[in-house]
Formats: sequence, structure tokens, C-alpha cells
Amino acid sequence: MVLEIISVYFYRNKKLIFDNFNLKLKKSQIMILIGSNGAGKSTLFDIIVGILEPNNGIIKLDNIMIEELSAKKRKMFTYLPHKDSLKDNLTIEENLISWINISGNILNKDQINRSLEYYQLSELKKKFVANLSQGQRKKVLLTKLILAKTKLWLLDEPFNGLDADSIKKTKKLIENHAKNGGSTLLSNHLDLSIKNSKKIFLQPIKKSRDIVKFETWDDIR
Amino acid sequence: MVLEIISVYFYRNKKLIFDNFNLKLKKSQIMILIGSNGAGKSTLFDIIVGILEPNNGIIKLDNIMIEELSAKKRKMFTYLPHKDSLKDNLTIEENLISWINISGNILNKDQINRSLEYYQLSELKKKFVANLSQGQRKKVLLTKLILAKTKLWLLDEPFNGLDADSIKKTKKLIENHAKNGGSTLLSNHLDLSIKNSKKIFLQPIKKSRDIVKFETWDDIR
Amino acid sequence: MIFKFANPLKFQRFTKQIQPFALSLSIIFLFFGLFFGFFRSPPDYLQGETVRIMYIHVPCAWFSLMIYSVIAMCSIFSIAFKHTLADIISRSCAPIGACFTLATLVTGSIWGKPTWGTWWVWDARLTSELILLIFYISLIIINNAYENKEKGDRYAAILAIIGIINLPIIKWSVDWWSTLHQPASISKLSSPSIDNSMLVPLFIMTFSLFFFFISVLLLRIRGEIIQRKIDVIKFSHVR
Amino acid sequence: MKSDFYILMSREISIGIKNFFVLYTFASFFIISILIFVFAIGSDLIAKNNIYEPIIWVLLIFSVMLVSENFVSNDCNDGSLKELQFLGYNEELIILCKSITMWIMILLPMIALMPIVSIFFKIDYVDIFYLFINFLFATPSLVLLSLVSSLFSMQLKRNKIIQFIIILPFYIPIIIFTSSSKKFALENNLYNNNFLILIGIFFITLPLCLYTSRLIMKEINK
Amino acid sequence: MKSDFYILMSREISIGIKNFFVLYTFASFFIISILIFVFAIGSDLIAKNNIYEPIIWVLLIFSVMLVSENFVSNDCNDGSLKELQFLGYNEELIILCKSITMWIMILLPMIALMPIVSIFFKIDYVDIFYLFINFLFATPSLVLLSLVSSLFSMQLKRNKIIQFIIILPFYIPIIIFTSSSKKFALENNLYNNNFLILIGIFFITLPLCLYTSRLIMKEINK
Ligand code: HEM
Ligand SMILES: Nc1ncnc2c1ncn2[C@@H]1O[C@H](COP(=O)(O)OP(=O)(O)OP(=O)(O)O)[C@@H](O)[C@H]1O
Ligand SMILES: Nc1ncnc2c1ncn2[C@@H]1O[C@H](COP(=O)(O)OP(=O)(O)OP(=O)(O)O)[C@@H](O)[C@H]1O
Ligand SMILES: [Mg+2]
Ligand SMILES: [Mg+2]
Repeated sequence: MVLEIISVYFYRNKKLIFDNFNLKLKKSQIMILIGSNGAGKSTLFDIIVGILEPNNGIIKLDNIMIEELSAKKRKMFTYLPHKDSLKDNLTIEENLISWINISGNILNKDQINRSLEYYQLSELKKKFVANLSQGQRKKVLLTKLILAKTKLWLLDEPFNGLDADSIKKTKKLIENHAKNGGSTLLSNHLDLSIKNSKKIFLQPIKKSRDIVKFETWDDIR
Repeated sequence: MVLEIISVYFYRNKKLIFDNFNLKLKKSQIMILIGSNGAGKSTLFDIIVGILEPNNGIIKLDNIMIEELSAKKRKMFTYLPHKDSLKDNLTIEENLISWINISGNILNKDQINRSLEYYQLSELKKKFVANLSQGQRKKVLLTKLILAKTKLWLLDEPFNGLDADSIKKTKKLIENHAKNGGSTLLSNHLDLSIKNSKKIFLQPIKKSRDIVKFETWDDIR
Repeated sequence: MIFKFANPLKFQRFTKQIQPFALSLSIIFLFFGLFFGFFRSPPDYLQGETVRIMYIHVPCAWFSLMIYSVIAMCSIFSIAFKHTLADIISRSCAPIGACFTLATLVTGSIWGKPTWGTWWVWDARLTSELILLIFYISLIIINNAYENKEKGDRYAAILAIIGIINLPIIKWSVDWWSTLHQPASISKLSSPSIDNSMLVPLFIMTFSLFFFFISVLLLRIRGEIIQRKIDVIKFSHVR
Repeated sequence: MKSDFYILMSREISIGIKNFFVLYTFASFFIISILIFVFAIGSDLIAKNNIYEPIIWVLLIFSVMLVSENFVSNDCNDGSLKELQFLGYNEELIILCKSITMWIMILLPMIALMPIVSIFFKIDYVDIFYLFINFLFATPSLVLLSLVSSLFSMQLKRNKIIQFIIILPFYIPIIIFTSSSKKFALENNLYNNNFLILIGIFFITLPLCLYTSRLIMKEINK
Repeated sequence: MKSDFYILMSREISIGIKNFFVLYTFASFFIISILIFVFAIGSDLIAKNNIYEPIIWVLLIFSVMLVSENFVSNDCNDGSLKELQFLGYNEELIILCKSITMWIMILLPMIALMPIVSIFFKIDYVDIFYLFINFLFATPSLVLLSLVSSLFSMQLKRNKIIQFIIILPFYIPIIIFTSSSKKFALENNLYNNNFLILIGIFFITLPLCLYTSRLIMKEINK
């Protein structure tokens, strides 16, 4: 099992967001998280990578609990969150090189240049990220997927702000990844048909609580 | 004519983005800007509202040149740019009230409450914007359209990050606006069918220039 | 652990019973303390009648330090075990501590004018006490700066732990640097260098303020628990 | 029909009130840094040589600069400065309203701190009066200058410190006239002269700063 | 296999070099504010009373605080701090690397400024030596403390000034021991004692700051 989420409970600002949530992601599987705004998709990603700690439950990557991973983590997944963590005053190329270093990959310039071609960013590679359009920024972010050599991709709304052509390219990228044995968990609002993908529907939880039942200190945290 | 763009030329960082661009937007018309990433959609919006100055060309709102408008501007259009100009440490309600004041509308609390209902934000209205999900923020932004009493809407990728349900609602909002005589110019990447809408395709301009022809100082600016 | 047995409901009932008891003890002690302080203790042969400020100043000073240590201990506990009660206690303590600190500063200044001839000197103890006040106010602000109470608690706890360094400085500054302020004369480890006729009202006042502190604290804790319950119910309805 | 000025002022104030503890932090920052100076130099030395004036003014400058960033950078980063611009508000008016709000919300309450400061530095009543008058006339220029410099630094992202360098030279005349006011007045037997100079400086900085900020704001979105 | 420390250091330095003019601005900020003091107090008075040490140290603190914000806030705002965290880097290590980079890039070059400062203040050579030694031993603690305080203020949006309040109390011991170093050394006939104390302070602040910053960084994303 590449990713395993076992009975996770999570409160965010006193609101229950995950109530006994379970998920299993196998090798070569593409899973699409679908849910209305505020259902908890981004929260789930943050929990998986260990940025947020669930109040209860277990998360396993490759059958190892995430708390025990730390430095090994960066070889296991590539997470593209909503905030793009690109430095405005570095060029596209410099941004990617910086990312390659911290994500534990080893790549030469040639490979970077080739991967920039995929989204036709080669001409822009010496431009500062501050001077890119919204979609171009997103493409820089997605280029990381081409560079990354990880098995598990975690993509938070990867198609946001992309033009039709780039959406197709990204879809193909994900499908190819699955073919090569990689797994992908992505959140999405659009009506896209990705081959062999499985959809998971997240519902916002509505649970009204009874005041008499506050019996432990954790209840009123 | 609600909006008229006449032979606009625009350079951004030495790159030609608009080369004799023309556009006419009539009453009750919905116009969708479609173009690949970096084609210049956001730039066009900024030019229309007067944030960027075209190198050449005329922009008219209600047959008046935009340079002559200044304070009257805010009664004429509602522009929702990509950056959402919401204050993280104010609540949804406070943000909207602040916007109502500066945009020259006069509205009471009741109207705000009713408009918040449209995207089901009423329960969240006392929450800080910092603690909203990406889509919820976008919905707060779109609520401004319900509150605004302007004839011209300029929307930069209004469907980005919204869930399927909210996209439908937003579409309806725009269609209703057109029915009531309002005009909308919006940029979009998705494949949406909006009734009575006209599509405009923006192409990135690839014009190689001849070095011998640099004859005025403006050419090498 | 005791907290396993006591649930918030029982705890609330318990505080409800204790609170009036503490308050009445405080009032009784206050009455006796003032009586002894004003009528049964002699004026100082150097300072005259102004020495009576001591009966307020010294207990307030002690409590300003003690309450901060309570907060600091709760903060350590809260960071280590994430227990809600620790957060509630430190949150309830902060404003009370701030009041005691302010009282110390004000009474000290008033006392300083006749004895030292000035309202304020840049003496190590006075300065560190001022910093203590700033810490208290910062704690209160941080506690309330977030929509998410848990976050406010955690940050306040970190700040409170950082601020522990200040306590020994206040306590022993008079010994480390030669200063204007009175060195420890009552709270010395050996026998106190002060007459019993002054010591008795001082201790009575101390008890009075102690019970006052306890009763206000219990009141605030109860309010805090109720507030949190309301929050849980309110937020659990939000989509 | 509300005037633009009124709308902008009420916006600034309503946002400012939400951040009311800026005032608290400003005040305590001021006090703590005074404290550091006292510790470092020694209060006797300060009292003897009358160097409290420069200290107070330098600290005031630092704190005004730090606060001014809050007033500008947020509006700039979340895009609401751009919004104000495309809604057709006058750039000069925006900055004017910001500086008035900042002065009212941050600096006016500082006057209440004066007695405390005077206790700290053992300043006597006549000198406090001078300090007070100086404060009243010099701070508006300070506020204006610091806002312009924060705007400048918005342009030059990631380098907030540069604002200090751009603007510090302009502070020097203000500093000279404020921090030696008493000496000045006594030497020249002209008690009012100094204040007149400060007012003069203000009327030079006002149009200059407003115009400069307009120019900067026009550039910010390019 | 490169070690985490090496990776983080090279990342910090490569980003830092792009912002090389931070150093320039830092230096000129420092000099201009010294100038303000010289203008306001008068260099004779400063020389006579030997108050250059406190002035230098107070200004150093202010400038370090201002720069440290640059080092933290950008990483925090664009999400790369979060990225480093989910890539499994140790929080302590991140801050350690940041502070080492900051020290190398900003404070080490300041030593070159010493002669200029000594001219301003008419300091003689022996005293410059003291200043230099103090500088070497006290600034690491300064850097650490200021980074922690910037981290703290990240969360308190629109209220960056609060960092000063949180951290200034901790500067006081450093200030006391640096700004009176010469007096101290002469009085006690212990030339090394002072430096030992500064080193001692450093070894207390180091683990304290690293641990605190870990705690804060754990909270930031909640
Ligand atoms: C603003 C001014 C003052 C402040 C902030 C202040 C602060 C304090 C503090 C924090 C303590 C408790 C120390 C401990 O627990 O050991 C204390 C104790 C005391 N203070 Fe003050 N003080 C001030 C002025 C004065 C003055 C003017 C006097 C009298 C001349 C005075 C006399 C005492 C005495 C006698 C004690 C008890 C010492 C002991 O035995 O522990 N204080 N003060
Ligand atoms: N601040 C800037 N400075 C210089 N060039 C810029 C700046 N912002 C954008 N550009 C360039 O201008 C061109 C048009 O950008 P614009 O943001 O208008 O594109 P867009 O059509 O909105 O694209 P998207 O669909 O990605 O939002 C792009 O090539 C971009 O690189
Ligand atoms: N920092 C935060 N503090 C408190 N609550 C938050 C915070 N961020 C998000 N929330 C709340 O948590 C819930 C889930 O948010 P999340 O961002 O995971 O939603 P999402 O499914 O990603 O939505 P979207 O499709 O809009 O991106 C929302 O109700 C939101 O209001
Ligand atoms: Mg999301
Ligand atoms: Mg765009």
C-alpha cells in the first residue's frame, strides 16, 4: 500500500472535519478527491504530509507511520500545495534548481531544460517569477512533477488556472505516471475524465453536539 | 456602447502583448476572453480599468475616455482581479462592508446578509478570512457581484477554485445580470456554456522585429 | 492522574462550591489585615506612616511573581501534554497577574516618592517588574489574537515559558546589583529582619489577597469553561 | 453623497481599530527601547548631559518607520491598494488619509505617554513642554516621510530595510531641529523660532511626499 | 549523499546572494543612524562620555531585527517554509542554517566597517579591539534571538512590531555585558571575563532559541 489513512479524526478550530476517515491508495492508482469548497481536501493533504497532526488515527506511507519518516519523506512523495512556494525574485530556472536541491533529487541542467520544454517554458526560463502570469506560475509548479522521481504525487487542484491545452498535458502526465507504477492523489473540481481513476467524495460533516455530553477536557479544547 | 477598446497597443517588458486590439461590448452582452496562459487576459483587464496605461489606443467606458473619469469610475464597473484584496484579519462581513464603502455603494446589513446566503456563507460571516479555504475566499469575492449595482462586470477567471455547484450559481448570476441589461467581460479556461455569450480568442503575439527598423526612441524603450 | 477522574462538569461543580468560601475568607482577612495594619502596627522610625503602603505593596509584589510562575508551570504542562485545563488556568490567570503587577508598580512608585524622592529609578528590580507587566499584557493580547483559541493558547504558552527568565531576575536582582530597592527582609531563608507587629498584618493581608486571587481565578475558570462549550456548539454548526 | 476623503478615512480607521493593539505594541516598544538605552548608557549620564532628546527622537523615528510598514504593506500585498486605485481614488488622497489615520491612532496617544517618559528621564516641566510642542509639529512630517519610504520599499520587494536609507537623510533636518530645541531656543533667545522651522519643514514635506507617493503608486502595478 | 545541513546552507546562501544588496542596505542603514546620533548628541559629548558603545549596540540590535524579518517572512509567506517542513527537514536545523547564513552574510562584513565607525566616534585602537571581540561573541546570540522573534511575529499578522517586545528583554543582558565591556574589564582586572560571559550567554540562547523556533514552526500551519 503506497498510502494508507486509517480512521482519522481531525478538528479544525473546534469543527470536526474528518470523522473516521479511511483511504487506501495502491500502486498505479489515481484517486481524485471531490468535494465542495471547505470540505477538507487541502486539510487532508496537509495531514498526509505531516504538516497537521490528526487528533486521532494513523497515516502510513509505504507501510511506515509518517512520524517515523522525517528525512526519508522527501524521497517518497511530491506535494504541490495551493501556495506555490516560488520565490518572486528568482528566475524560473533558479527556482527549480533550488527545489531540486531541497527535495533530494539529483539532476543536471540538461534534464531541467528538457522538462521545461513540456509546458513550453524554455523561453521564459530566465524570467523572474514575479513577472509571470498566473497560469505560467502554475506551470512552473507542475514542471516539478516531471523532475520528481517519487512514487506518490499529492496534487492540490493542479488544473486551476491552466489553459485547455495545459490541462490536457497535465492529465497525460498523471496518466503516464500511473502507467509507470506511480500513484496520484489529487483534488479537483472540474469534470475531467482521467483514465482508470477512482473518485472519492468528501462531504462536509454536520454534527451537532449535545452540551450535556462534554465529559472530557478534550471535548472543550 | 458600454465598453470600447480601440486599436490598443501594449508592450510589457519589451514584449508586444496587444497589437491593434479592438473590442466592443454592448449592453446585455456577455463576452468571454479565451486565450492560452500568458496571452494577456489579466493585462487587458488592468488596461481597461486604468491601472496600466496602453502605449497607444483609446479605451472608452460609456463613450467617455477612461482618463476623464476618475471618481465616477467606481459607479461604472466592478472588477474582480486575481488577487482578492481581502483582509486576512477581518471577518467576511467586515471585509464586505469595507468594500461597499469604498466602492460607493449604499447598502444596509440586511442586504449583505441576504447576499451572503447566495453562496451559503451566512454561517461563516463572523469568521476571519484567513481561516477560509481557497474556494470560500473566492466565494466571498463573488458575493461582491450580488452587492454591486454596476452595469459592467470585469471578472478575471471567476470560476477558478470553485466547486461544481458554485460554478453553476456563478453562471446563473452572470446570465441574470445580462438579462437585466448588464454587460460582462470575463476570462475563462473552462469549457462552460454560458447562454448568449460571445467568445473572443486572444493569441500570444509572436512578432520578430527587424533590427534595422529601430528608428524612434520608443522602439528601444 | 487526577484530571482523568475530574471531568469539566465535576470540576465546574467543585469550583462553584469553593468559590464563595474563598471570597468570604478573603473579605474577613482583609478586614483584620486593614485593622492591624492601620491601628495595631507602629509607624516606622525612619519612614513614618508611609510604611503602611507595605501591607499592600509587598503581597501584591509576591503575587505578581507567584501568578506568573503558575502560568509558566501550566504552560510547560500544556506544551508537554496538551491538557486543556492547563490552558484554561493560564488564560484565566494572566489578567489577574497583570492587575497585581500594576498594583505593585503603582504602590511602589507612591512609596518611592517620599522615601527615595522620586517616582521612578532605573533600578534592576523596578525595571524587571515593568518588563513583567509587559509580558502579562503581551500574554493577554496573544491569547485573544486568534479566532482559534487553541492557537492563542499555544503561542501564549511559548511566550510564557520564554518569560520565566525574568522571574529570578526580579527576585534576586536586589542581591546581584546594589540597588535602591529594599533587599529581601521578609522572605529571607533565615529569620526575617522585621518586627512581629509588622509581620502579622503583612501576613494577614497576604492571606486575604491569596483568597481573593483564588476566588477570582475560580470565577474566571468557570466562565472560560462555559465559553468554550458555547464555542464548540457554535462552531460545530458552521459548515 | 459622501466625499472621498470621508470614505477613505472611515475605511482606514475601521481597519486600524481592528489592529488596536498596534498602539499597545508601539507604546511598549517605545518604552522597552528607552529602557535599553538607559541600561546601556546609564540614567545619570543621560540626565547630566541632557541627551534624552536625541534618544527619544531616534526611537520615535524607528518606531514610526516600523509601524508605517503595517499601514502600507498589507494594502499592497492583498491587492487593495490596487483596488483603491482602479476605483478612481486620488493617490495623494489615499496617502494623506493613511498618514492622518496613523498620526491620530499611533502618535496622538503617545502624548499621554509623555508624563511617564518624563518620569523615566527625570525631565522637568519646562522641558516637557518643549518636547510636547516639538512632538506636535515634527511628527506629521515624520509620518509622511515614513509612509513614502514604506511605499518605496514595497516596490523593492524583500528589502524592507532600504526604506530607511532612502528616507533617513530627510530626517536629519528634523532631528537637528527637534533634538536640540532647548539649546537652540536658549542660545538664540528665540523661543518660537524652532517651532516655526518645524512647521516650515512640514509644509515642504507635505506636497513633496504626496507627489512622490503618487509617482510610486503609479509604478507599483507595472 | 549530501547532508541536510549542506543542502539547507547552500539553499540559504544561493537565495541570500541574490539579495546581496541587503548587505549594502544594512551597512548604510547602520552608518546613517550612527550619523543621526552624532548629529544629535555631538561627537565631542560622545567621545567625552564614552557612550559610543551603547549607541553602536542599540543600533546593531535594531538593524539585525529589521534584517532578520527578511530572512523569515519571505519563506513563510510564499509557503517555502512549509515546503521545507513537509520535506522532512528538522525545524531546528532550518533555523540554525538561517542564522549561520545571516551571520556570515550580514554581520561578518560589518567588521570591515569598524574602522569607519571608529573615525566617527574617535575611538582609539585598543577600544576598537574590544569592540571587535564583543562583536564576534555577542552577535551570534543577537541573530538567533532576532530570528526567533521574527518567527513569532509571522503569525501575528500586521503587527510585526510585537517581535521587539517579545525579544528585547532578552537583549538586556547582552547589552549590559557588551556596552560596558571596557569599564567592566578595567574595573575587575579581568580582561577575559566579559567574553566568557558572552560565550556563556550564547550557549544558553542557542538551545533555547532552536527549541522555541521548533515549537513556533509546528504551530504556524495550524
Ligand atoms: C515602582 C517601585 C517598586 C517596585 C516595582 C517594587 C517591586 C517589588 C517586588 C517585585 C517585590 C517582591 C520581591 C520578592 O518577592 O522578593 C518587592 C518587595 C518589597 N518592596 Fe518593593 N518595589 C517598589 C518600590 C518599593 C519601595 C519604594 C519600597 C520601600 C522603600 C519597597 C519596599 C519593599 C519591601 C520591604 C519588599 C519586601 C522585600 C522582601 O522581604 O521580600 N518597594 N518590591
Ligand atoms: N508584472 C509583469 N511584468 C512584466 N511582464 C508581465 C508581468 N505580468 C505579466 N507579464 C507578462 O505579460 C504577459 C501577459 O500576462 P497576463 O497575466 O495578462 O496573462 P493571462 O492571459 O492573464 O494569463 P493567465 O491565463 O495565465 O492568467 C505574460 O507573457 C507575462 O509573462
Ligand atoms: N487556517 C485555518 N484555520 C481554521 N480553519 C481553517 C483553516 N483553513 C481552513 N479552515 C477550515 O477548514 C475547512 C476545510 O478547509 P480546506 O482548505 O481543507 O477545504 P478544501 O476542501 O481545500 O476547500 P477548497 O475546495 O475551497 O480548497 C474549511 O471549512 C475551512 O473554513
Ligand atoms: Mg483547498
Ligand atoms: Mg491572468
